[in-house]
Amino acid sequence: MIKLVCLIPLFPLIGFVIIGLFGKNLSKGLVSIIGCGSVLSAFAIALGIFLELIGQAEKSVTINLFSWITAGQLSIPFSFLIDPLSSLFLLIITGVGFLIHVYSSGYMSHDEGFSRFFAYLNLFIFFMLLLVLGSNYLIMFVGWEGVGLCSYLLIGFWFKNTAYNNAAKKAFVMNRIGDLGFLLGIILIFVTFGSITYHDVFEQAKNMASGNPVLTSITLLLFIGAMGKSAQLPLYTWLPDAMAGPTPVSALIHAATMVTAGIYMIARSNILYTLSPFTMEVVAIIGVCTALFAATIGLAQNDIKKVLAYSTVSQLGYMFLGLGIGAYTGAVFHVMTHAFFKALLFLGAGSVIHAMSGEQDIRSMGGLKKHLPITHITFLLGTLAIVGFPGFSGFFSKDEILAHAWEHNKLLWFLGILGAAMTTFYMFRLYFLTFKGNFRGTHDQEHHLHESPMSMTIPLVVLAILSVVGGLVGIPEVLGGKHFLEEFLKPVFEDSSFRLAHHLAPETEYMLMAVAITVMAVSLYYAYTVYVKNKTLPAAEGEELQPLHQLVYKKYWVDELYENVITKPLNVISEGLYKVVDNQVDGIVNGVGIMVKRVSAGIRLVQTGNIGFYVFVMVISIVLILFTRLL
Amino acid sequence: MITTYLFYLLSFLAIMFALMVVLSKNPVHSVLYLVLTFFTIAGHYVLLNAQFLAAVHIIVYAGAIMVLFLFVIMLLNLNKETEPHKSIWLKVSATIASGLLLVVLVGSLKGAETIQSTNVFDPNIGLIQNLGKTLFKDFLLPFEVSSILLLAAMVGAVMLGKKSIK
Amino acid sequence: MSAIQIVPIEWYLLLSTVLFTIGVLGVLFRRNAIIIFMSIELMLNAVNLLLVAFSSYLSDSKGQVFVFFIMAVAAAEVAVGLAVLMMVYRNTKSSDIEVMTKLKW
Amino acid sequence: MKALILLSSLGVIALLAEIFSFKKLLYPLVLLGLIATFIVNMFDWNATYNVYFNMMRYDNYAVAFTSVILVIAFLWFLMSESYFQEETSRTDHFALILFALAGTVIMVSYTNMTMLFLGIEILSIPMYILAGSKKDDVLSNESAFKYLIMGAFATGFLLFGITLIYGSTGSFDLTEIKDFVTAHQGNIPSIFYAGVLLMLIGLSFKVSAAPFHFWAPDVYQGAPTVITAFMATIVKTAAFAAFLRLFSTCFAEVSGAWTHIVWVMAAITLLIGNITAVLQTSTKRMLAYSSVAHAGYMLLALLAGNEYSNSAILFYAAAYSIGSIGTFCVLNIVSSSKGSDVVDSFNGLGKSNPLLAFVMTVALLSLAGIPPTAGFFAKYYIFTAAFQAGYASLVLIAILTSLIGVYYYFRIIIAMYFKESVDAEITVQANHKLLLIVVVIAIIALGLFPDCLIRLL
Amino acid sequence: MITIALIFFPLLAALLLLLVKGQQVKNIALGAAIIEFVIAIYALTQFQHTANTQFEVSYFWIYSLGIHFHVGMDGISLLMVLLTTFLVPIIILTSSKTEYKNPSLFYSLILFMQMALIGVFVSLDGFLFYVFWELALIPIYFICLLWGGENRAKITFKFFIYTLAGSLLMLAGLIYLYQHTEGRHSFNIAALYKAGQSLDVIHQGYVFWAMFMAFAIKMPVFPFHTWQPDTYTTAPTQGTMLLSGIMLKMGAYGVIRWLLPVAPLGVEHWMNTAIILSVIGIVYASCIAIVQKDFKRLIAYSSIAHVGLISAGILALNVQGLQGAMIQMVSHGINVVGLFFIVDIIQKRTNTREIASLGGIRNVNPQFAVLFLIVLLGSVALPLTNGFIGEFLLLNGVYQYNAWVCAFAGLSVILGAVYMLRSYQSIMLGETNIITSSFAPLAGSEKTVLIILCAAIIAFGIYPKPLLDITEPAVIKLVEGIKLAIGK
Repeated sequence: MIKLVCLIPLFPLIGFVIIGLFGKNLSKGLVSIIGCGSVLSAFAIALGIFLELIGQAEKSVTINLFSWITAGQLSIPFSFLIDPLSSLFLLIITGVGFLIHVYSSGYMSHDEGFSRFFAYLNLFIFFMLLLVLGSNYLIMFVGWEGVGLCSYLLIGFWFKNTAYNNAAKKAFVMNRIGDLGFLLGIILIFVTFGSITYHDVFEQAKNMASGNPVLTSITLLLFIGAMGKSAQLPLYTWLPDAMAGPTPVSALIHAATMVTAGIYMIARSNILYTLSPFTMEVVAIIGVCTALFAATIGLAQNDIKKVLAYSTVSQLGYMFLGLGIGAYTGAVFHVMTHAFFKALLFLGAGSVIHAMSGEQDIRSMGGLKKHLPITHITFLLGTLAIVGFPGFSGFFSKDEILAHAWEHNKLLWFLGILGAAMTTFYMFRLYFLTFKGNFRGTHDQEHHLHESPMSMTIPLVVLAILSVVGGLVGIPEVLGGKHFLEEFLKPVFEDSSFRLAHHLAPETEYMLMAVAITVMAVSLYYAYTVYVKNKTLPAAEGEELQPLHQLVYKKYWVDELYENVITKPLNVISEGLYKVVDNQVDGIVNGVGIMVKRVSAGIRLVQTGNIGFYVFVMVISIVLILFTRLL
Repeated sequence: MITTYLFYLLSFLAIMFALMVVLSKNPVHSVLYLVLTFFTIAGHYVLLNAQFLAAVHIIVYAGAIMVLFLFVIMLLNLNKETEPHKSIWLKVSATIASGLLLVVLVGSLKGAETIQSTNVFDPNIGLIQNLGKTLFKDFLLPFEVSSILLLAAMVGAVMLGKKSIK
Repeated sequence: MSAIQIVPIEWYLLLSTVLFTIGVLGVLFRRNAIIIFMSIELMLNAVNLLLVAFSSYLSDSKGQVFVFFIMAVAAAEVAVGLAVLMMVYRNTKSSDIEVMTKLKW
Repeated sequence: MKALILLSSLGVIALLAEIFSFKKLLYPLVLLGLIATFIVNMFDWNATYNVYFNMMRYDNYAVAFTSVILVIAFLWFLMSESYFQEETSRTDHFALILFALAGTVIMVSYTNMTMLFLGIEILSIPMYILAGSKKDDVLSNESAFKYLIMGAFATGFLLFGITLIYGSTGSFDLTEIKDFVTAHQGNIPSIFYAGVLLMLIGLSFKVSAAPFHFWAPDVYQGAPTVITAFMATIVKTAAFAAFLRLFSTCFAEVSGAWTHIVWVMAAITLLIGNITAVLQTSTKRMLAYSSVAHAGYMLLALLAGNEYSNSAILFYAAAYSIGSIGTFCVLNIVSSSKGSDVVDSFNGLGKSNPLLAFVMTVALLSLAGIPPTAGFFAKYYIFTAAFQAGYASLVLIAILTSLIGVYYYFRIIIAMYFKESVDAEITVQANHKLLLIVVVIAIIALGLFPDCLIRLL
Repeated sequence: MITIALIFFPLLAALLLLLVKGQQVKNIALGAAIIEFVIAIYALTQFQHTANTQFEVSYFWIYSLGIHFHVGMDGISLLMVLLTTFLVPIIILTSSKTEYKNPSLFYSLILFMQMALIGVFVSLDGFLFYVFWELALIPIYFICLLWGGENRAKITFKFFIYTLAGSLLMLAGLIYLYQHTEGRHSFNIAALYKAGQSLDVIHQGYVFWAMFMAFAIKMPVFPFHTWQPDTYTTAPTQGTMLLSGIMLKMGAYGVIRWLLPVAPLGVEHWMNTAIILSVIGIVYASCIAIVQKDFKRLIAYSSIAHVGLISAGILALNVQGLQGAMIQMVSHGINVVGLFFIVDIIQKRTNTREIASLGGIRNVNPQFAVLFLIVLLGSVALPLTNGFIGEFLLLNGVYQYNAWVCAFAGLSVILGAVYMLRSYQSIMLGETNIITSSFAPLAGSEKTVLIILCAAIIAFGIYPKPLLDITEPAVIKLVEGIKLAIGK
């Protein structure tokens, strides 16, 4: 089965090629069949491999395709690595990806760019699979930039709209900033270890002293890449804008899969990170800050997708917090659960928007629960999952991270809890405002309301189930479960895990859970009182807000800040370089020519045409020449 | 003894007349002074035992060339009035320039005593016989070649001199 | 009895140098083409004188023979020169060198 | 020797043509005569012999230069047929040119100051005359006049120099002088050095090296174009041959006395020649300045004074002359049809007459020294020679100035191909076509296979 | 023998072309170029992947100066030859929709140029190299002068003089080396290497600058670049392609073949300055590219940025850098030709290159949009395009020289994305306007060219090994040689 691994990325690629080349001529039905089919078959193989991997003792298999780049001692094979981590991600990507494909076939059915959309989606899946399958950093980088490209294409899917295009461009450029860091990191890895294949690198890294500066710089550089891709402070601003793309895209790329690439990368190179505590601290702090920061912004947003976007950012923050404190399994676990419930939430939102015929502002929604029953139920489940309602998937993953946080540093834990509280608040705010109360939209919108077609609801249901039960793979021992995921991922993290052992007294764990639950309950109740009891509505546009609220509502003016601190100055500088410096440099060049002309204009006047003068000059020069004899 | 004085006298006259050539306002006078200069130079030739050369000198220069000059001046009817003059500054600078030239020339010519004549003094080398020998033996080719020169000059002078038919 | 046995050669050098310089002075000093020609003749004669002096100082007749050639050339140059001068005069009605400054720069 | 005799008798025949009235035949006759002379001259190859008591020596140097000059002369005749159409004095023109050529033969083969002097004069006097051969053209008169006065003036210095050298060495014969120098190393009388310098001055006037170049632009511009071409090519070649022959043989051992002066002269010549040419409007005058500049390059070879020098000068002279012949031919055709020789009269030549434009381009590229033309190799070879002799800084100056050279040569190319003009076709006679094609082939061939020429010396 | 054929076949074709008149000219030229390419491919098949120089031919040319007609190819040369022979037919093909006046001259100049370029890449004799080097300048000068855009006379002339100035310095350097060849002076490359390496640091420094100036101007490296944007902008499309696609490589190739081994100590001594200049050039040009209004000009500046990275990589003196440079030269050649062709296509249809005044072309011609996008991705070095391989290796090489310099150079990764996407967006995306609404579909030939280029871009991005293998042995040998000479 594992031998077939190269088929996994191949199927989506083929799908992309077929749809991309002949999509125009194919019927929508056929397109969606090819699109979904390719991913489904990939999923099938992935599942097979996954099971095989559980079965067999050999946990990491490398499949060599061909030698890609060679230059001197640098030789980079194009080869795949199958191990628990990658196979898990394969499952998430292909699985969630498939569901979203199905969903899209309904969601996009009226769009003229239908086939193009599927082509892009398949291409994305291809690159994403490449990212996780690669057996060395450069292949990962290939996927890394590839998915960046796809997100660029998909954000700007409706390319006639300039705002969307700008969002796409912003996403690409910001990712590039991170990518540069990543690339430098890779090069440094090569310079240090003479190879960039995971296996060789980690084998050598193991024997290095902890806190080795080279490792620190490597990990920091890699982390910069992760910041860009996974929208961490300060490179997060592209993600909310990325919501410009069609909702399935937001679900797949900007929630479930692509944005978690950063986590994958760090988890993959966990040993390097474990050996550079400083970086770990940085990661943890950035993570928690992002979590809080994004959450606060989320509190005041009114665009249904924006809220989800910020919640994504903050959830990613949690994951990085997890990584930063060495809870690799927890982070990966959260990636998985998050993939389920966030995808679910986005798709639900999509279904809502679909029903609202494009309206995204929650202030003009409400009372949709009776119109969209399935969407409502699934969305509710998703919300419960994300806020970490006991028993739901989110609960377990988040709890694991927080537990490690407590052990690592109480402050981090407290901040985490704080974030969780806010998450609960804004998620329920969103839920209440959308589904509870009565409808606030225009009349014909209301008239037009309808539940989405099967192709969209089925994925919702499936995802809902997953987000409910998804946590069961990682029930901590204290709750009498055996942490299946931890077992499964052990081989990947073993080198790190014995370095940061994790022992927490059961009672502390119970205490932490209790605290988490109570906090969640309290803020849930608060949200309920505010938005259901008192039926308060968010302020309409242009209405005066109190400063704090305004600050949050305006997202701390970060975009404006960047605009004024980076973009504008860059343009000004470039303008200056072009208008001033370049002209000066050129001026020097031309100056030489002009000077020659000037001199020429001067010298030619010596040729007066007067014999007397000529003879005179001749005599003078003769005098000078003979004078040399007297010296 | 006499010869020494003669040398000084002739030299003095030569320089005087030469200067007069340059300085005299009237072209005709210049010509005449030049003739006189040539005579003094001929005198020097005689002193140097170059009698034949002296004769030729008189004939060619005073006889032919100077007449030619005079002829032309008359033809063009040049005289004191028509004579153009340079501005005083130019004249001054000209004088200074040639003064400098004189200085550097003299300066770079000192030390001629180092020349040692190899062969013993022979008073007869200036005689027509010796000259003839040299001219028609060693210098036959130049002699012949100079005929081309004169021919060319003649042809050219004629060509330029004659009015072009229009 | 030749002067060269009494008068040192330097004097002749000096004399002809002076004459030569006077010729140069003439060329610089005057504007009338004919006078300039004459000054050039003067220069040539200075050279001649020196040649003769050398030749008898070295008791070598080559020097005097060379004078012949100089004379020939001088004659030729004068002939041509005056012809040119006539031609110029025909067109410009002047023998002043400073009218001939059309070709310049 | 044979060449000398043939040429001078050819001149005499030309004069007889007037009397026995076979003027019509004269032109072909002269061409044949030149060819004959060339062949005869070739018989002297490797047959080094002295004539008439070491007045001249027919060594390969002489033969090579004579041949080059004869070839150029042949081309020159092809180009300037029209010049010999004028009724009244065509035979005189023929005679004078042929005498001048005889003079050049003397200048490249002399071994005696007398011959040098006579050779120079035999070459110069016809030039004085021919420069003024457009009798009614004031400019032509002026150029003749300037040439004459200044030439005579320079001759004075040359003679003074010869005299001083005679005085100090007691001989006019180069070999004897050389022996004297070798014999009296250390106690050479100072007047000898003075003589050397004065001769240097006289000769650098003839090759129009700054600061004795003033006559060149005016004379070149004023003279009839064909005569300018003659001066720029043949006269210069001969003058340099003479210059080199003198200074590389008998003054080589006192090079300490003159190299630094020549160094300065070369530098000034390069700079003045090239820089002044930049802003010229009259093409003819521009070419005059450029020829001054080229003299500067050749001075480099003279200065180098090593085994390269002879062949360098030979090759450079040949390359430069052929290029100039081509340029002047085109210039002559264009200016006679447009009635002006300003650069703008070349406008649109690329369209109106591609052949002319092409030849002009190749010739100019050669003058500018762009590969693969002869001009490039000539420059390159000279640079190598100078570099070898350790004049790196001078080479650098030469390189930079040649860049300026490119600038003004390309003004014409740009005018031909870039600027538009409205006037009609220019017709080119057959012999001119022939000449131009020969020129192009020669330039390219010499550029690609320079060995055939430089291995002669 | 095959080398001789490579050099002289285009010359022959060029001369024949002058005789042909009328419509056939294009096809004949194209045919000739393709045949040339076939010859090159044949050479590739005969080529053994070793460091040795192969297909070597040497005749006496100018015996008395020890100048030979000595040509041959090692991997480095061969790759350059392949690039040239691959691009020239494409360049000719790009002109199929353009009607130039006096086409026979135009195409024969192109082929003549090809001859000179190949000569530059294969000559193993200093003098020969110089002759070809200059020879390449003449046709391109006339191409630009005769068929260029407005104000061409001034601009092309400046270009000519400027590059000539550099070349003359190189000539001085060559002569200087020639003087130091031992025994009977010779221009043979080996002799020159020996001579150069026998010099001390100071003199090698002189040689370095004399030569480097020539190459720096040709490439061009900041601050010797000011001729380039104007020239690229004003030249006819094919001229620009020749200049940027191939001629620019002459500079880089020159550094590799004629600078590094000749003056290793000089290079080592001055590499800091040179690399800093190159790297400044990268960011400088990228920044300027951001604010360009004219798309062609923008590409010109981007080309400066790319070439800056190439020269930095070369001067870093390690295998990765040099290999990167080699591969990047190929990719840059392909990409930049593609980009300029795209400009040409746009300009032909809309009569403008003003980025701002275009827009929405994608709506009208999605096919074109896709092809454009691929070329663009190639030039912003997205993985799995040819651009990435080169850029990665180059950065790798520069990093080994100095991490911070590398990081600074890496900014081009970001800035490149900025200016390229910006221009793509405002040219292709958004709503159509009056100018673009009637954007004619691609003609067959245009499609062919773009598809070939895109295929190459992706193919070499996915499987660059064949190219790398050609040059690797030679490069390794070169680097070791230099390291030896430097004494590390």
